[in-house]
Amino acid sequence: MLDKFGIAKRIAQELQDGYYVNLGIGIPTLVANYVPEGVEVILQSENGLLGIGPFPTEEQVDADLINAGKQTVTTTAGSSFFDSALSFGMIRAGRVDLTVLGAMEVTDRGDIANWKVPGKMVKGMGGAMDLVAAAKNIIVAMQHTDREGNSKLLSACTLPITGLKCVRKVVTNLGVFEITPDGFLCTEYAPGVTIEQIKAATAGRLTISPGVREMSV
Amino acid sequence: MLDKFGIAKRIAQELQDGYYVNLGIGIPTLVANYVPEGVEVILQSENGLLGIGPFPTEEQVDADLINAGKQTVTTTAGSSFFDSALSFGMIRAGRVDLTVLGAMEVTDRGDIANWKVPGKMVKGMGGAMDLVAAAKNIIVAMQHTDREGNSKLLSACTLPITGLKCVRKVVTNLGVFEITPDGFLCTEYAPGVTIEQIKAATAGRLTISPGVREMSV
Amino acid sequence: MNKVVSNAAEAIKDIQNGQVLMLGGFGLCGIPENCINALVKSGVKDLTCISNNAGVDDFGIGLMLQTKQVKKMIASYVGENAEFERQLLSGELEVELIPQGTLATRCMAAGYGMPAIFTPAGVGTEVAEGKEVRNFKGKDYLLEHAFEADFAIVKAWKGDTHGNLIYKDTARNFNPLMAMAGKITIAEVEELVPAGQLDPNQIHTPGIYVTRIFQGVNYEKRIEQRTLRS
Amino acid sequence: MNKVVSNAAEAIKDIQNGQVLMLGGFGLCGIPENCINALVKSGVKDLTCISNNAGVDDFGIGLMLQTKQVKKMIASYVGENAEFERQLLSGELEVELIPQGTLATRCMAAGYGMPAIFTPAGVGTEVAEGKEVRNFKGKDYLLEHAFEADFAIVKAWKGDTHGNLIYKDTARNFNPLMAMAGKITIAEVEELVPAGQLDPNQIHTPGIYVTRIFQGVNYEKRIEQRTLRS
Repeated sequence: MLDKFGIAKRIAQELQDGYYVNLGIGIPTLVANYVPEGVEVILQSENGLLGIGPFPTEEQVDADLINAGKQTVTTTAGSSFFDSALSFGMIRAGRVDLTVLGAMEVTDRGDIANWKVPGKMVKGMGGAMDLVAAAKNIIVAMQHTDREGNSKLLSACTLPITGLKCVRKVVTNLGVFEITPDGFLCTEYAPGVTIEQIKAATAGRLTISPGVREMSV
Repeated sequence: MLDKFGIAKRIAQELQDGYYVNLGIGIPTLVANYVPEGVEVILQSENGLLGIGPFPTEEQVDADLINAGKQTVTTTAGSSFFDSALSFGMIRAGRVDLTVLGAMEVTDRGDIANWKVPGKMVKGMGGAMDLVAAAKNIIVAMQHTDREGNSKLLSACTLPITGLKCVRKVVTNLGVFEITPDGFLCTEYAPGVTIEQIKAATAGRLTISPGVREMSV
Repeated sequence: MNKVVSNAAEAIKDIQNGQVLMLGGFGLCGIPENCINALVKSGVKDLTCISNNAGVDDFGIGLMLQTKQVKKMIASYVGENAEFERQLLSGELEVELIPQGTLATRCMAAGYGMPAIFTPAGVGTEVAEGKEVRNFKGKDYLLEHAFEADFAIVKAWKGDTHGNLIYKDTARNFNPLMAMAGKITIAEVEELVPAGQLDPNQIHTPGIYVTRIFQGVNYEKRIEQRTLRS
Repeated sequence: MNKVVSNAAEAIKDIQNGQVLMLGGFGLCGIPENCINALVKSGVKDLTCISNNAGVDDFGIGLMLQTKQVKKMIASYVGENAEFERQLLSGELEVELIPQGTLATRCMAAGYGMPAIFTPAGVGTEVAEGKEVRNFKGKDYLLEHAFEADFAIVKAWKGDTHGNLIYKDTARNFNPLMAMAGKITIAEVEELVPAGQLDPNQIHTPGIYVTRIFQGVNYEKRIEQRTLRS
């Protein structure tokens, strides 16, 4: 079974040289720590930055330079700043190659819920609805089940929808799942996890790929 | 009767301090030469410049700095460059205070035809249709009649329309005409021109303002 | 050409109760600190505020919530703000949540004279309720209307006496979009220079969009998440 | 990250007969001279060209008209170009004239992922024929669709190896809009520098939109109307 770092490591294998990537808050952010050798990716921050660098040193801290999580950051060589309309414009136009998001629920058709829990204080969707509606390649990074052990891979969302039919792949602590016309297709299982465990923990339609293999992380 | 310089001089009286102004090719361009004392206007060039300055000296000529008539120009202090979408965006959003255009025909409802003559080579509308559809204050500068003596102030355009109900005022060699629900309202006549001359030369609905007076240019 | 005013109080003095304001900034980054403070002092109330966020309890728009000057908040993310939550639950404050890209693009639409835009954001969600859905080439989009705001209040890094603005880094965010979108646009800048001193090739907001400009004072520029390299 | 190509011939080598190209520039100002010359040499034909103008007889897109490589021209103003007129009258060349602001905004729409925009330009004119008219708040607008272009070919002043671009003065015009709008975007620049040398706060076109970039040579920058102070 993977921890959150393992999930991030596995997703990092999806990165290709020259990719423009938007990483959501939480596990997705960790993906930046595992960019493969020889691969250069450019991170997009939807508040208006291409080329997010590492966190700053004490001397570099600049209140005018933050990421979408409102954390102080730096820039990399070749970075650029722009306004929020252009930022979401490039997302909407499919120019971002890969978007990695957390989620509370994903369905076997690729629907996603990740912005609101009824009865809890609503904080807002921020850029989540724009990202899921427009990004051309969305991978969800999340735990396979919630704290009560309920599957988060469902046939229909129980929580308010963020976007429909948009997720392409889900990487959980148990495995890798592509969204196909037949529902979730398990292509990899995490080390130490059995297919039976995955079947038991998945509520949506699930197919096991004939070529399923143990994840290499 | 006014010559083209007189028409430009009269239109220049419409300029107010702080106005952003778009001047079309021909007589409208001449308006820039008669900006009243103490009035500062900023000229917009729809190819992407606010703050058109005078023509350059030999040393200043720069192929990258032209106006919408493709003439080499300079900039004034406080100028800015931008792309063509923003240029027409600010026009469309009504941020340009005054637009001065030439025309082949204007109707008593404010329709204008100025881009195409059937049977002649069509060169295109350029920015004319955008300007007339969106500018909030359009003054037409033109001769009252064509070379054959036919009125250019009509009840309906005979030439292909550039825009409907958009012209607010017409300044011709014979006088000043506001577009009102009753058609052309003559508020001023040019020096040496009689009301009878104006009536004879105007085909559209025409009213003479009770306060009509001789133009002071 | 007389856009320069002496300070925030003068810049905002004709803002009336019940008007619609746009306020630039993302989180606490690039917010018009001086104007927010002046609005708090002015006591103007029943405002509708369009801003990506609502500040924190004791900074940014949060200050205007403390004084109950805001009737309605239109935002994409309202974050951690206890007073905001209290007013929302008690029904004192009305809130409309809008996807961030839609919020930005509805500002841009106003600045470009476009009455409405199409975006896929929110299709199939509660954001789509009551909205027109239209399919282009197999994909559904929502019709979203341009904002109309009485005032846009923005913060820039440098500005000149003609109202030309340059923003710094990610403090740009919504500022240039809102600067284009207000019926009246007020810009506060860290450094105000005479027209002619800024490179015309590097202006982010042309002065035509800016009605009033002043040099702000005492910028705190509070940081929400001070994250350092380990 | 490998966007840099050695020259125009390499940059345009996969452009196929019958494809749709956007070409930046206003008049002869800011046109991609190197790529146009390479296209002429390549002999690729039946092209649809979207560009504000069509050059003059012996410069700019006019060169591609001489060689009859252009099947259709989409422009706002085709100016003085005898060969253009001859081909148009003989039926060899198809022409679609579009208001300049509509042309610009349809490029922008593509770059922003917006399938269509509304503009009042052309309402009540022959441009409106066959188009959807929609009234917003008492004013009529035409629905105009985003362009789809196989290639956008633009000219910038400075660029870096990540594809970030800065334009100079009014040579900006349509270039940044088209740079955002092509399925593949080719940028030629007067000066190509390593990533990190351009100020990130002053980039006009972020590199994400640029597929290929190269440093152009021998820019003629012909002037159409050389007007001097008297």
